[in-house]
Amino acid sequence: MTPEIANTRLSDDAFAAERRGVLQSWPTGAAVDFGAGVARQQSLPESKRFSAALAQAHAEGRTLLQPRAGVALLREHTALMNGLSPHCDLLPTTVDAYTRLNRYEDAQTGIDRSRAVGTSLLNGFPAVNHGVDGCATLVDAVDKPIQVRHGTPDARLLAEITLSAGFSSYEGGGISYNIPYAKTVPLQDSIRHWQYCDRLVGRYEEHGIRINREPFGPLTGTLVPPFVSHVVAIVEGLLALEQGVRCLTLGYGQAGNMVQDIAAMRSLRKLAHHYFQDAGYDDYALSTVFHQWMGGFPEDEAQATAVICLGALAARQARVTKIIVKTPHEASGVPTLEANIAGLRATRQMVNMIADQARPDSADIAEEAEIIEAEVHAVMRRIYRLGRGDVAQGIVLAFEQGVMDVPFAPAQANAGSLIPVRDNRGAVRIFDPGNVPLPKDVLAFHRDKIGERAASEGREASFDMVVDDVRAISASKLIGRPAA
Amino acid sequence: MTPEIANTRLSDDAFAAERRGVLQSWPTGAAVDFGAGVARQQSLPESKRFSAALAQAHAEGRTLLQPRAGVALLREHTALMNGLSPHCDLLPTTVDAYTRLNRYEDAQTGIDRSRAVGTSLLNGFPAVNHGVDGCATLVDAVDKPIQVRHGTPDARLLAEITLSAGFSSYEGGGISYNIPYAKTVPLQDSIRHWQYCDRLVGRYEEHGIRINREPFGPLTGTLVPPFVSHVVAIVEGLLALEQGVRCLTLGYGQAGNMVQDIAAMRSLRKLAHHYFQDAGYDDYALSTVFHQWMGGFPEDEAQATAVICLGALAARQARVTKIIVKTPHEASGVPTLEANIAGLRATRQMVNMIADQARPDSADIAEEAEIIEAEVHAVMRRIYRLGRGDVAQGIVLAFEQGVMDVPFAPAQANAGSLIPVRDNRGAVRIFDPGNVPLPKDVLAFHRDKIGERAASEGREASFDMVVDDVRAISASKLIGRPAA
Amino acid sequence: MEQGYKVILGVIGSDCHVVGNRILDRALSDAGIKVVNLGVMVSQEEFVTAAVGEGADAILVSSIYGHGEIDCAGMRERCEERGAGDIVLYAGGNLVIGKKDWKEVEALFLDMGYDRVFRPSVNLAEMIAGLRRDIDLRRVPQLGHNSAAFDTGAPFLDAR
Amino acid sequence: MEQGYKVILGVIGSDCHVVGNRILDRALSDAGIKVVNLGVMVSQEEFVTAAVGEGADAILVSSIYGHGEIDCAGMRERCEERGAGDIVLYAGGNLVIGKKDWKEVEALFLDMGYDRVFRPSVNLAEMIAGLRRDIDLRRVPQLGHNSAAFDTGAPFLDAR
Ligand code: B12
Ligand code: B12
Repeated sequence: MTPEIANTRLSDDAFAAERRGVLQSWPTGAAVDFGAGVARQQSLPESKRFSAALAQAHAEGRTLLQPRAGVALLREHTALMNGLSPHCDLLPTTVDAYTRLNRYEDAQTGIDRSRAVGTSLLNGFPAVNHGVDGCATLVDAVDKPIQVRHGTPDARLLAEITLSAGFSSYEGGGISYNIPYAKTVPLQDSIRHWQYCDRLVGRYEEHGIRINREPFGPLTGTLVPPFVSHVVAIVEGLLALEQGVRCLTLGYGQAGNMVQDIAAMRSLRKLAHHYFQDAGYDDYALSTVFHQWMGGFPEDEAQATAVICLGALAARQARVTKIIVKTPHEASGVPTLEANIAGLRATRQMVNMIADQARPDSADIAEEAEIIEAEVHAVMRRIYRLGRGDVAQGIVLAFEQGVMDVPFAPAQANAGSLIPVRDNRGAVRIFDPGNVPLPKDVLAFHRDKIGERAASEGREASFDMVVDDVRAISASKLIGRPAA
Repeated sequence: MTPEIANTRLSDDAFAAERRGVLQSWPTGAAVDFGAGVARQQSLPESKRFSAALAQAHAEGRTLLQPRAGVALLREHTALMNGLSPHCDLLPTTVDAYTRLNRYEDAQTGIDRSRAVGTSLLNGFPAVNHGVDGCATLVDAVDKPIQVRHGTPDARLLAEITLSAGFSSYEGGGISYNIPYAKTVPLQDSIRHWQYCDRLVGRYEEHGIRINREPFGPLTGTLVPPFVSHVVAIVEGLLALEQGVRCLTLGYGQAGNMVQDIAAMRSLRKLAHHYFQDAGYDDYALSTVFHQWMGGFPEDEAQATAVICLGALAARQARVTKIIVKTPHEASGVPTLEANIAGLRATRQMVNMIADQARPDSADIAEEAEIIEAEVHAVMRRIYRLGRGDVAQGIVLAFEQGVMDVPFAPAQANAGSLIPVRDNRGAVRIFDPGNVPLPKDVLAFHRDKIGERAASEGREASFDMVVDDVRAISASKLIGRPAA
Repeated sequence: MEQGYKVILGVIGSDCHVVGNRILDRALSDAGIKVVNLGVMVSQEEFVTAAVGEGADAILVSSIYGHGEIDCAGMRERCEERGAGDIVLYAGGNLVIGKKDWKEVEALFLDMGYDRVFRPSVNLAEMIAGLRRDIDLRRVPQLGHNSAAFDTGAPFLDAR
Repeated sequence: MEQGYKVILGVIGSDCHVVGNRILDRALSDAGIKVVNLGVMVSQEEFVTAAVGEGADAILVSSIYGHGEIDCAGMRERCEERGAGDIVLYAGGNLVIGKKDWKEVEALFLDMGYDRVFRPSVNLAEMIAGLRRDIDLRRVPQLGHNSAAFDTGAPFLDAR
């Protein structure tokens, strides 16, 4: 069945009609006014514009740092942002998990109970409940560009509220904020809802306001082969460009093998330009973001800091524009301000120490990049074929048929047949491609690499090996070898 | 004037005569008995033999971790060792600074006052004062190989006591424990005293007891060009081999630029084998040790951990046998057990994560290794010429004439005319060679590299730049750039 | 005597973290325990309905994302309402917001009526051994032949 | 009015750490202060003899290696014995063993008779400005025209 979706720009009428419903879906929507939002964005100083910070860093070859952080109450959240600000370049506002699922009443319960007990009981900042005024107060109170970071399949109201309050960057996408974050949301619904968000950003762009958009790169953060997240990033980029977005940051979550991670960042830039330009776009700004290790962390804070440092190193060696920074509390829970600062300081120190050092280059990196490119091309080709040229239709069908498949994803829209495992050097390889149409030689390459590991461990590759890999970093290893 | 020293094996008679004086120099010397020492060493289980642990790690391609630690009192020191043991592979016993200068009475004051106030007022373990019995109690109480780490120009009595108590590795050397650690000790004296120590180790070796010997690689830890520490390591290796030492670990202190650090470790192994075999030795075991950053640390613990992690990474990438691990307290003071464990855990995590990853190799690394080799050959050639074939005489004359020259050394025996500075990528270069006879093309290479940096910073290279470099890591940078 | 063990497994609330759930499923199944895995984003209602419908011996609730304190409260009461007040009830994961003192977290969830509470670093093999014993004990509540093993609380179930 | 400043600089005891000493020498000299640098491993006797012999305005004692508590005690008394009881006496570095509470360390050394005590992270430019003022104050002890700047102790001299 052909999905009811197409990669075409939403018409002004359709958008307007939809908009009314969105703004009525929760009381705080009433305060949103597009003209006022534009005026407010115009009034922001350059120092609070995300796109400007990214452009400058890109031009100067610098790498910016951004933490994750969000708490339930406005005052506490503002204090948190201002505590982080001296240690980072870009501010986040991580949104709580109820808001992500549009459960604003539960979010309200969380706010109320947090007020009562005097500590945040929410895992993020419930921006919709705080409304335009609350968010604007926040934006006014901070001194750096600030972004909405979440995981929301239907993020339309959140976008309306936060952008009109002066946030200048918006994370997410119809695939990357569904597959890893949702269970039963149909993919075409989340894509359609994100077309709305992108169109909203496009409208700001048309009014001279550049809002940065960042598809969520790491997906499930767990043994995601680079080509998988690259395809998502490229497709979400294409969808965003079509709606008028012009400032994109594409992301990737550290896989742990440095050669593969550097190759991944290199190929991501190249592939994105390739597909964007093929689709006829040439007036966009592209930057990159590297997420420090997104899988399970070690509980010990010193060990966690080492994981953070390896990420900082790979990111800087790959010359990314931005790093999303983890904290030594990662394995335990939402970090304190202090833990967040520790992560930022360690990252800054590492980045600074290697900032001017030679950018690694080697035959391994080139080979790895070629593999990734071959994989992405194979899958993109099939997506376009499935969608008969329409990437929105294509991606929905691709997920339906397991042509695209994200490991360890909770979404029913995802097949879950692709099985990754590490090779003998720790690179993420394809143990079972499921239905993903990877070229034969590429699959043979993966098989050989996995074979090397199996031989060196004296055991067959199997799902046990995968489980060992998932738990390895927490157990102080990259590769889940059998106990010696 | 020809120095009264020669690289020849001490005769048994001369050794015996000297020995009487050494053992009488402080009351605890009386308890030393060589036969008893051999018997005790023989009784040690394999698991406490340093040489065995190194040989096994070398064979398996593993990298061992060793902390630094020492406190005034025996019971506290034993507890410290047992606290560290689960987190490391090799134990240290860092000796206090009074003992290093043979000021055993001051050490005794330190012990007594430490007892009185209930906390260590000494910066290490006063092994001579604790005597053979005290040290033997310690060795018995621990479960890993244990080494004496110090900085003692005349370490003869310390060696007699600790080796006869069961320590199975002994750090130091006549150059590396004089130039960075002393002020007025003539170089030929310290070399002569270390010939004694090496001869003592040689005698154990002849009795079937292999004691590991480790020249102190990092010297002053401050902008030391690799060739400088390599020459010292090679010369001390040659001096030790001549006295019968057969198990050597040569060291190097992280300079901060990864290409240079990896090249340094690679060339160190190669050069050592070259000179040792040229001198007719082929029956020795050689391993390597990498010291995490030995210069001033950042005060912040997260930043310090990042410095530690960069060292761990470079060390493992260079496939060294052993890493000497720093702690997040480095900038502040002698670390607590907890801080030491944190350093070890971070290091272990980093080493484990990259253990199986590809060993970096590149044209840069090869070029850097070639430069280092050319430098070492040029200086070694001159040393041999000055000593008319005798490396002991040669090195004394070389220091006298500034042919060998260690940056930032306190010793009057050192010229201090060589001035290092970082280049635009952070590698340590020669700004002024002083009297060190480096080849013209090598000097031109350094000049060009420094020129690149000067141009990029828009200032002339000068001692100010050097000062900026010295303080850079503490200020979160590798290179001391002018404030932007 | 040879009786099977059947458990309901799931991640409660709006929580999407599925990796631990998959690993728990695998570990329990490998140990011969029958697992009814409800996956992520499971409501209390769904847990209890499944438990009653399947006649399960235990419910293993995961909460990873931090809202456990809100999402997990009232579960025991809901079981009681549905006549399963006696079922073995476990909770585990990153149960509250932030890095909190474990003793407090454990007390909070024991108070809510969970029989045992687990941190992320739990040793699964030991947890499963304990689970069997807990289920056995409920089956023959009078016997209590090896109840001594449980007198001291659950620290041995935890890796740290 | 234009009077020079002359200080004795050195690292006390058995301490070999010379890097900070070289940097202090450079910073003081660059600021136009005459430095008599005794280098490392300087005894109290050597410090005081040099101060008296050179007619110095201040002694700047470094202790980096941790034995400062033992090595630095009694320095003020020794100055007094030699008729220089009034000299400006500074101490700085990693003054004690381990990472200790700074307030305690500072109090310990102020008690010993040091006028100011500095941690490694001291801002040298500010320290030098303060040094000039301290010397000026000793020179015209009655005047005290800008002594207010010193009422609050020395925290402003410290980078942290
Ligand atoms: C991967 C990951 C993600 C992925 C999840 C992908 C997916 N769909 O599974 C993504 C990126 C999507 C994600 C999103 C979010 N995450 Co998240 N995530 C993680 C991370 C890094 C690893 C989790 C993991 O997979 N671990 C590996 C598995 C094997 O371990 P496990 O989950 O702990 O499960 C084991 C044990 O806990 C135990 N166990 C679990 N349940 C039970 C139950 C019983 C009965 C027993 C006996 C044992 C048991 O056994 C399991 C198997 O060994 C953790 C931090 C960490 N642990 O390092 C944060 C973490 C869990 N996330 C967190 C948060 C807050 C979120 C978000 C809300 C975003 C945000 N605000 O930062 C969203 C969630 C939105 C939502 N609706 O749920 C927080 C939770 C904070 C807290 N509790 O205080 C954590 C701890 C990070 C942090 N320190 O802030 N996350
Ligand atoms: C390099 C170094 C060495 C080199 C020294 C080479 C040399 N000859 O100079 C070597 C390897 C030889 C060495 C040896 C030892 N070291 Co060491 N070393 C260091 C290290 C890493 C850096 C020191 C440095 O050069 N810093 C850079 C300079 C610019 O900074 P600075 O020395 O702090 O000086 C500045 C300030 O302190 C201040 N300042 C200093 N004095 C004064 C005085 C006044 C009046 C003022 C205003 C300011 C001021 O201004 C200076 C310039 O900015 C430090 C740790 C660190 N800081 O990271 C440990 C450290 C100083 N060493 C230490 C120790 C204990 C030793 C040893 C005893 C070995 C051991 N047990 O570990 C031996 C010393 C033997 C001896 N006889 O002294 C300890 C001291 C512990 C303590 N106080 O609790 C430290 C802190 C490491 C640690 N955390 O354990 N060391």
